[in-house]
This record gives sequence, C-alpha cells and structure tokens, in this order.
Amino acid sequence: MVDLIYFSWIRERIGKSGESIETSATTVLELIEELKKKDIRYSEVFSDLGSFRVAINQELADFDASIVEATEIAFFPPMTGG
Amino acid sequence: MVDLIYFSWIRERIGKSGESIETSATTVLELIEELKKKDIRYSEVFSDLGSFRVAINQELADFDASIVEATEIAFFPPMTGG
Amino acid sequence: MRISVQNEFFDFSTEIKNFSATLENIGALVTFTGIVRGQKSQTLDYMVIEHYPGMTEKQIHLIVEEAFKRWKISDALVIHRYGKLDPGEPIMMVATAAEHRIEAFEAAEYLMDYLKSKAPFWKKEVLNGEENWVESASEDETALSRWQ
Amino acid sequence: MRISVQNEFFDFSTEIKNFSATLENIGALVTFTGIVRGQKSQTLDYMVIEHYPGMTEKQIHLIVEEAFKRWKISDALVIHRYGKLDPGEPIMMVATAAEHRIEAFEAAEYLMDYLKSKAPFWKKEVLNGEENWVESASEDETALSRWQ
Repeated sequence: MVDLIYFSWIRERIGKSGESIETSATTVLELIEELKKKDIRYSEVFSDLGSFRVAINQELADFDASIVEATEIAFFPPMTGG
Repeated sequence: MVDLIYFSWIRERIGKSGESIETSATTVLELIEELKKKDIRYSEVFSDLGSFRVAINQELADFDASIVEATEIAFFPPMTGG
Repeated sequence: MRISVQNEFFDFSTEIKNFSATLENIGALVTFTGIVRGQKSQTLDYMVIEHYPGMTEKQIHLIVEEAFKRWKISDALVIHRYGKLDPGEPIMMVATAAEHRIEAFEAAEYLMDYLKSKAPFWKKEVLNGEENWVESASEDETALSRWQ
Repeated sequence: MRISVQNEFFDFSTEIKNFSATLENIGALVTFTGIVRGQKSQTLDYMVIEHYPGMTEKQIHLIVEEAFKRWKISDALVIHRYGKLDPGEPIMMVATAAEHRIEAFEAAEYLMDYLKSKAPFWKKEVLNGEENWVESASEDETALSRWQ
C-alpha cells in the first residue's frame, strides 16, 4: 500500500486530496501510466508530464525514480511559494 | 576667493579643516600644483593623485575639471560609507 | 536558524527586531518581506496558500542549510504563511545576518529564489469572486540557474 | 522617498515599520542594515564617521533618484549616521519597496553599492586605543561596474 497525495488543481480535478492504493509499479512513470488507466480525470491530469511535479516520501523526485521504498507519493503543480 | 575643505586624513595631515585662498589656477590639477608649493604637508598629501578625490561646489569632479566657477572645493580620500 | 510555517499573521518589524536581538558581531542584516498585492490587472479579493505539511518544513530546512554551506552567514530566518491572506498582509519573510553585505544579500536572494520554486506552496488568487491558481513563472525556475 | 543623514541612533525595526506603513499595493520589501562590528582582527573600541554636510544629502538624493529611474520601485528609504558609534549600533539602512522582488533587491543593492563608494562618508576605527581611517576596499569600487 502506498499513500498518494494531490495538491492544488490536481487535487481539485481528481476530486480528492489523496488515496491509498495497491500498485505493482516500480517507478513514478509506471505509476502514472497505471493511474491514467483508472479514469478520465486521471488521464487528463497526468497527460502532460511538464505540468506537474512529484515527491516521494516528501522529497522531490524525478519521474524515473524508483517507488519501491515509497510510502507516500505526492503529485502537484510547479510550486509558487515566496 | 575659494573655500577649500579637507576631510579625513587629509584634514588631519594638513592640520586644518579648510581655508579660503586666492588662486589663479583654472583647473583642479593647477590648484593642486599650487597647493603643493605651499609647504611640505601639502606636497605630501597631494603627491599621489590616486589616493584622493575632489568635489567642486559639492559635486564629484575630475582633476582636469575647471574651477573657474568654483566657490567650494573639497579634497578627501575615497569614500567609505555604507 | 528559525523556520516557521504558519497560518497566523506576523508583524515583520517585530520579527526583524527579535531576529536581530540574538545576533552578535554582525555587520550586515538583510530582510525580504513578501506582501499580498491588492491591485494587479484586477482587484484581488484574497489569496489562499496551500502547502504540503511535513514536506514544507523539511524542504525549507534543506534550502536554509544549503545557504549556510554556500555563504558565511551568522543566522537566517524564514517565515512562510499558508491559508487565507488578505491584500496587504505579509505572505512570508526571510532575514539573513552576516559580517559582510555581499554574503547577506546573496544568501537572502538565494533563499527567495529557492522558496519560490522548491518549497511546496501553491497560491490561489480570488479575483472578483473567481478562483485562479497562480501559475509558476518560467523566470522563477530560470532564476535558480544563477546559483548552479 | 526619505533620506536622513543623522548623528542620532535609530531603531531599524521601528524605521521599517514606519516605512512600510505608508506603502500601498507593494509585493516586495527589502531592507539592509549596516551595523558596527565589535570584533574584527582586533577589538573595536568605537567608530567615528565623518561626512561632508550639504554634499552628503545632495549626493544621496542623486543616488536614490537614479535608482527610481532604473527600477520600478514604489518607495525608498536611506538613513545614514555620522559621529561616534559603538559596536553593535546601526550605522545605516536602506529600504526599498516594489511590486516585484527582483526590483526591490536590485535597487537595494544598487543603493548600497553607491552609498559605499559615492556618498561622502569616511570611517575611522579606534582599535585598542589606536585610530585608523578605514581604507576603501577596491572591491567596493569594482562593485559599481555591474551597474554600468
């Protein structure tokens, strides 16, 4: 089981702030492909890899990073702090 | 008559904060040459043109600037504000 | 080093006073305060800032620690708010103290550049009743390149 | 715009508060405060700052006006002291307010660089009872080249 967390417009478009899922994906990219098959909201949100960022266990990660040790994976748009 | 004003170590080495003089010099450089002839304190202070700066009527000026309109000429080391 | 991620309003002049009270033998103090602008192309009703609790604090710590490695600074402060913010309210501030001005300025700008693009905050503006997520400016990500 | 050349002590957090109280629709506020360092290679007894009354104010005005021409800033503050200053006391401060952070930072750094080398102040340090005029650092004059 891994916890997925969504922020900003990703949260709004998916319609929830997070969910726990079972996955056999070993990288972020594989997980994204799996999510896109779930339903059209996911396939739309994750259609453009340039439009969002990912964090694994609260650390920024690349799309090809391993998620084998992941307990928490977050998806969010580019940050707008400051 | 023109007022000369000295600051920082120039004031200390000349031994006064200023003086009013009569001069026939038309540029800063000519004035410096005139002052250097006055006495050794002046010739020592003004020996190195790189070691001091000049302002004419309270505006920074070059050594070749005209002093014909000058009422106040100040000599001082490079500034150390801030 | 003090880092605070908070919903509460803060008074930046008081924060600057408190920050400076603990400093010894510094020659330079730089502060930056970010404030909610009420007039852009339209009138802003208010702003809402969302963040990633847990990760936010960790990420700011990493950014501040990197600033300490890169510059000889004596101390640093970062305050960043989340939640609903009205026009004129402070959003965030950084303060840096150092012996010399260049270090204090550069460290403060570094902190700002990284907080903009690498700390998990997302701003939503409500303009004339309409909600808009603020898009990240491409110049904010390119601003990072000067530190690399 | 407020410029003050003064002998009196100032509390920079109060000055920042007063400066910011008059600002409208700004997004960024940058402050720099310079402080007398008590420990350099030796212990500083105190510092004395000499200035050129009349020219100092004019020269700072020119520098601040140039900053207004170069950057879109809403307001600026410069306070610079002269006379005897003890370790830990504020020497001077600048504050800049703008819609955006880059303008506020750059204008503040510009003001600092020019105040260092183009405002008629001269610092004398008294170290273990011995007086020394502070020499201008060559990097201070070269710092100006980035604005030219």
